[in-house]
Amino acid sequence: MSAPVAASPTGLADRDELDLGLPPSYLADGHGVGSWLLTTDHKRIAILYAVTITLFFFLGGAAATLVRLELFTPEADIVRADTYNKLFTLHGVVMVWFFLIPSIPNTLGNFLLPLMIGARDVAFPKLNLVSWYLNVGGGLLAVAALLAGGVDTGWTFYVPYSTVFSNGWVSLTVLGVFTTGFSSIATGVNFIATIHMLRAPGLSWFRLPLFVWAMYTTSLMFVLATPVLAVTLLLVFAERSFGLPIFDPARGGDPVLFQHLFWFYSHPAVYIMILPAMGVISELITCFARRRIFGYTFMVYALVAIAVIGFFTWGHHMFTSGMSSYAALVFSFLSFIVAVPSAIKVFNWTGTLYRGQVGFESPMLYALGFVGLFTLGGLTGLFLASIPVDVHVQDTYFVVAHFHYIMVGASVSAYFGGLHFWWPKITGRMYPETWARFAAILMFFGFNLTFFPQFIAGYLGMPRRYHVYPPEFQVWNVLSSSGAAVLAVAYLMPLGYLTWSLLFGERARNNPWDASGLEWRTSSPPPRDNFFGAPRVQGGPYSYHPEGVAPIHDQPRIPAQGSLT
Amino acid sequence: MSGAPGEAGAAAHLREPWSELETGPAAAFARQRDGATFGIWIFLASEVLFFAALFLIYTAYRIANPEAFAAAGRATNIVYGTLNTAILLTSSLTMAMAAQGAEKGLFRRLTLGCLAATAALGLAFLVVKGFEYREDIEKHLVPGAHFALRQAPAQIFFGFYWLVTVVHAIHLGIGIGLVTRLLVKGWRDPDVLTENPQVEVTALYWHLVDLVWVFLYPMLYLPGRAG
Amino acid sequence: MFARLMPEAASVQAGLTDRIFLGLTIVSGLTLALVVGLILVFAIRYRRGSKADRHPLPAIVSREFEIGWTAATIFLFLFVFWWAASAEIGAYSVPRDAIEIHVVAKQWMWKTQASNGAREINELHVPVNAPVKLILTSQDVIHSFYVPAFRLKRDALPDQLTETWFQATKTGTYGLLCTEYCGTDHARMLGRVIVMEPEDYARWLSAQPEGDDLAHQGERLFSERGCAGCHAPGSTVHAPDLAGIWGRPVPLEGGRIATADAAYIRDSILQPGRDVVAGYRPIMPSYAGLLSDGEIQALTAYLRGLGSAPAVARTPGLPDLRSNVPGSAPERSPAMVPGAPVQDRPAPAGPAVRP
Amino acid sequence: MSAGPDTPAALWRRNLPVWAALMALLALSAWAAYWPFKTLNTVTGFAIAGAKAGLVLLVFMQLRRASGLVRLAAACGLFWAAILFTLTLADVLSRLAGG
Repeated sequence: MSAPVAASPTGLADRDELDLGLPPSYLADGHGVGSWLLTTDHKRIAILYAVTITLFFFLGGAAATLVRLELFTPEADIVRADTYNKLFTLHGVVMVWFFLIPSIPNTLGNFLLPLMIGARDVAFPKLNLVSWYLNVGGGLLAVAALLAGGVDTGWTFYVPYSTVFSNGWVSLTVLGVFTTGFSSIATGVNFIATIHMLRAPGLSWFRLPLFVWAMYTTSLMFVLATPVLAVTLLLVFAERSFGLPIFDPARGGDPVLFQHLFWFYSHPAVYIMILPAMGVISELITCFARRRIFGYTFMVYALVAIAVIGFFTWGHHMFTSGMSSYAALVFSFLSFIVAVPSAIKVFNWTGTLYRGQVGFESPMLYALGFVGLFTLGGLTGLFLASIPVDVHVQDTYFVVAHFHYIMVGASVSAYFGGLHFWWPKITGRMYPETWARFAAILMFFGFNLTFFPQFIAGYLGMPRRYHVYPPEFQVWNVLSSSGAAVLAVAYLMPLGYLTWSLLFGERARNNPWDASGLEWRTSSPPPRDNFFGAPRVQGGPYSYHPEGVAPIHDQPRIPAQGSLT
Repeated sequence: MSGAPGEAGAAAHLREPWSELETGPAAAFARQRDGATFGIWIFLASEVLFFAALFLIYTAYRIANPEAFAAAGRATNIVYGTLNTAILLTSSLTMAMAAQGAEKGLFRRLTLGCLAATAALGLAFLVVKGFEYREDIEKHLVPGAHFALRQAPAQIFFGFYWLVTVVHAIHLGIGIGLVTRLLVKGWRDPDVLTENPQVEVTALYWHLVDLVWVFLYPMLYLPGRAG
Repeated sequence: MFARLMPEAASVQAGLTDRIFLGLTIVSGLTLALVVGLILVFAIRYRRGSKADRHPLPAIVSREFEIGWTAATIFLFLFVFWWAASAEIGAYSVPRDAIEIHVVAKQWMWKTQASNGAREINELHVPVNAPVKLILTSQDVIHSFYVPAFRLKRDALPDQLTETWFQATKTGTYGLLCTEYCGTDHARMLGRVIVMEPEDYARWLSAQPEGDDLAHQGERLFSERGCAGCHAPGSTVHAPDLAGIWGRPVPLEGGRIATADAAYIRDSILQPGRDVVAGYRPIMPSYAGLLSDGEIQALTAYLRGLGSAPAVARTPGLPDLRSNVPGSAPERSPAMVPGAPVQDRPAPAGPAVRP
Repeated sequence: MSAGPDTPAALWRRNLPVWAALMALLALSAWAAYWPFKTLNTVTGFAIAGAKAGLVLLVFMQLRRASGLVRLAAACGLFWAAILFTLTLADVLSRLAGG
């Protein structure tokens, strides 16, 4: 600790002062496996989640790599058809339920939510730990199914294929996802109660950072959508394992009903993945544009509107499924409506840059990339909401490209952006900025090279989940697979340099970005109890410049949002 | 009769992170209670969606196959069903009494007695359900090769019946476990139940399990009785 | 180059879909250009430390902007919805004179049967410029009938009927693909739609032979060799009814359960005394040496063709098919009725059966 | 909070009538199921279930005197269940009507 550290602009205690009798950081507060596996500290639980989702991310990524390798040529040359089917199922199940759904909420959310609202911890710390164990337990069941021989149903588990015809380990996988669903519900209950009950004095609803609002709306969807998935999967489990014929067409069961229930969860699940990302991006863009967010209240309303209307639109996954044409029209209409608040958010992020002091640190590169990728992903959503176009592109690579733009392009960019932004706070170390910028740019181009050709292949008629394909699609698949190679490198780079920074990175100041927000008003990394005194809040978020005045570079920040007593 | 509520009692039950609030222990404890109540209600809302999805499946299939569902409903045992509904409604009464007694913090014997009655009634429900299951199996009401009823969708009814009653029984079993836990704690330590948020949380969960059954009763036992 | 980016368009619906698609592409392109352009311009002009003018914004401007672009997006999206929905509604009613074609999907093949009698496998011949109505069902899992050149897709659901229609505008051969994931050979569940001039179509139609295949041979053997004497419904001899046993568990004397697969059927024909079905007497004679392997295969194909009805005794057509198609099930093609007497079922390409 | 002395007897006086009403509704429900009207029986059965649920919610679960926040949580569960029912049945019913 002898390295001289510049005093932080907040004038708060820095590491040098920490040695003078202040409590140790949460990382130093207890050692040994037990102090981690039995912790109720939201910050340590966030780290636990980060470790597990990283493992799952690279597991799912390995499956995707094999899929893309196989698709390099039209023929089957690397894996057999059954293996291929198991690979894309593994990729989908692992990425959706064990990486994307818990990614931002359970790592960044868990770490930051109490800090951002000035609380000591979440409302139910033990439940928080239980939630992690449920997630890990579910993940282990799913991995066990993989080791035992795999599953070939696709992540959608459509009946009657999953209940009667598939030869894979469907029951075990379904049980794993079922279990991890309760992890989501526990997290949702915890976050909602935390935000309602534990905000610091003075922190009214419309002073909350947008990330907190994003966590709130995400939790709402966790709580209200996940139980329906649990039931749906339970029914698949019961039908397969105990012969209870809920969806058996031969006995009058209706496979379309399964799809309704499945998508009642799984469409909101897309918003579960993207709302937290929107929250992260709002934090990043304001900080690196040194600008108050443009249209704060509209941003809040947009988040809430997406969360609520998102529940009304699931039917657009079923336009070709034999659903009634009247219901299809209703769902088409509602799907167009839900795009409006998303558009508002894009315009507001853009507006935030106007007359700012825009810097290009790596989190901002991720954020700017996010806005572009999210815009393209969102716009292609309009194609899928239009029934005639959807009939053509449903279950083709167009759909694959669309949801990867949202779930990977946007969501994962935001995750990496947030991870870099809060890395100094989480670990107390700085990462190598040049490497980080390079990775962010590489990721953006690798992503577009991977997935943009899939839009074209899809409109040309290449169906998804095809092990072999007609040769006229090869050019697009070669482009896509090459992009995937670039993307894989870009995803591996942060693993390298972030690990390096843990050991050799420069010590981080308390507020290296000079950002607003309560989480920056404590040490890096924070102590077990988060703050050295009880925070009080006197103003709104994003106080990067005085109200009614444009940001000026190097102007001393006014400590409007939080002050420690 | 002890455990005067107030500063001392509140401080004893205060937990992280509520203990860090910048208020006195009594106010912080009130906040902790509110938080627990609110939290369990969010969970109950989640449970409502869980059972709503099941009820939706029932509704859709019943509308599509009214005859088969009437025939299948006739095959269930309404005596067991009604008896079990009465048992659960009564257990809700005792649970409510226990929760309200503990809230006042004045009636330890009433609270303990009512908790014991609640757990006992829950067990009685499971015993009756067990008898009913045995009869159902004997009457070949398990979907599969030897199913008793002619119409194919009747198998869906009984698929639903078995699934939903087992899921409900699992919920009830968890409830019995929670109530027994409170009972043991309250038995050992006279003060522990006083104003303890866990009592209300358990009670609310118990009532929800009861409510689910209230709706299952007309779904499973009443169709087709008139025919 | 442009041709490489658009799939071939060979139906009335294709033109309509492409217009909406192009319209949306233009709108999306402009929006994307606007957003990306603004981001680039703002990011460069207002980069940190630049000399750009940074007067504060009046508060009122923000509110007006918000309301402005909210209204604009709502208006735009409603317009696109109206456009797409009206195209969709226009295609709801099938022309009355449409050729009706039943499509049966199964792992992993397409069977089509036109109302004029032509039966095909993985192929569909249709005349150009004539409306064609497809009535789809599946024998196992969900499949989806997809012809990219027609911009046409509709799922085929087991035990339910769905329908759609198209009108081809160009002669040629177009790919038919399955787009609902259906198991191992999903990617090989391909076919062709051949659009012909009306006179060529008529010539092709008249040249179609009556189909004969393994299952039909089996059906003939079933009555010629006397199987039907005992195993047909209504026989006076007490023997198990074989309709719908394929793939189902069979309770045996002594409490064991066997699965009615090819091996079991072969054993039952050759060594009937070994695995007697519970509740029946061992009266069946052995056919060892009386039936060739090929004949046993044909019988197996026939029994398999009788379907894997559920174990519950089910009369043909029950439960009622729920569908969007008017008319009761018996009025339609027998191929549409699960468990109905088989006249037209060749041996399926090995359906997956739960282990 | 109810007025009056807080004694076990007061608690019983508050809760026992609710229990009696629940039992009466249960008996009515079982009896009504045997009425010779088909649709009406179903409607009655679920209406009575709703009434019983209302009693349990308001009195036993104390929604009557709960905070607005708690009521909101309870209402959210019902509202989202209504979304699920309405939109799914919109499809299921129109398919049945068309078939």
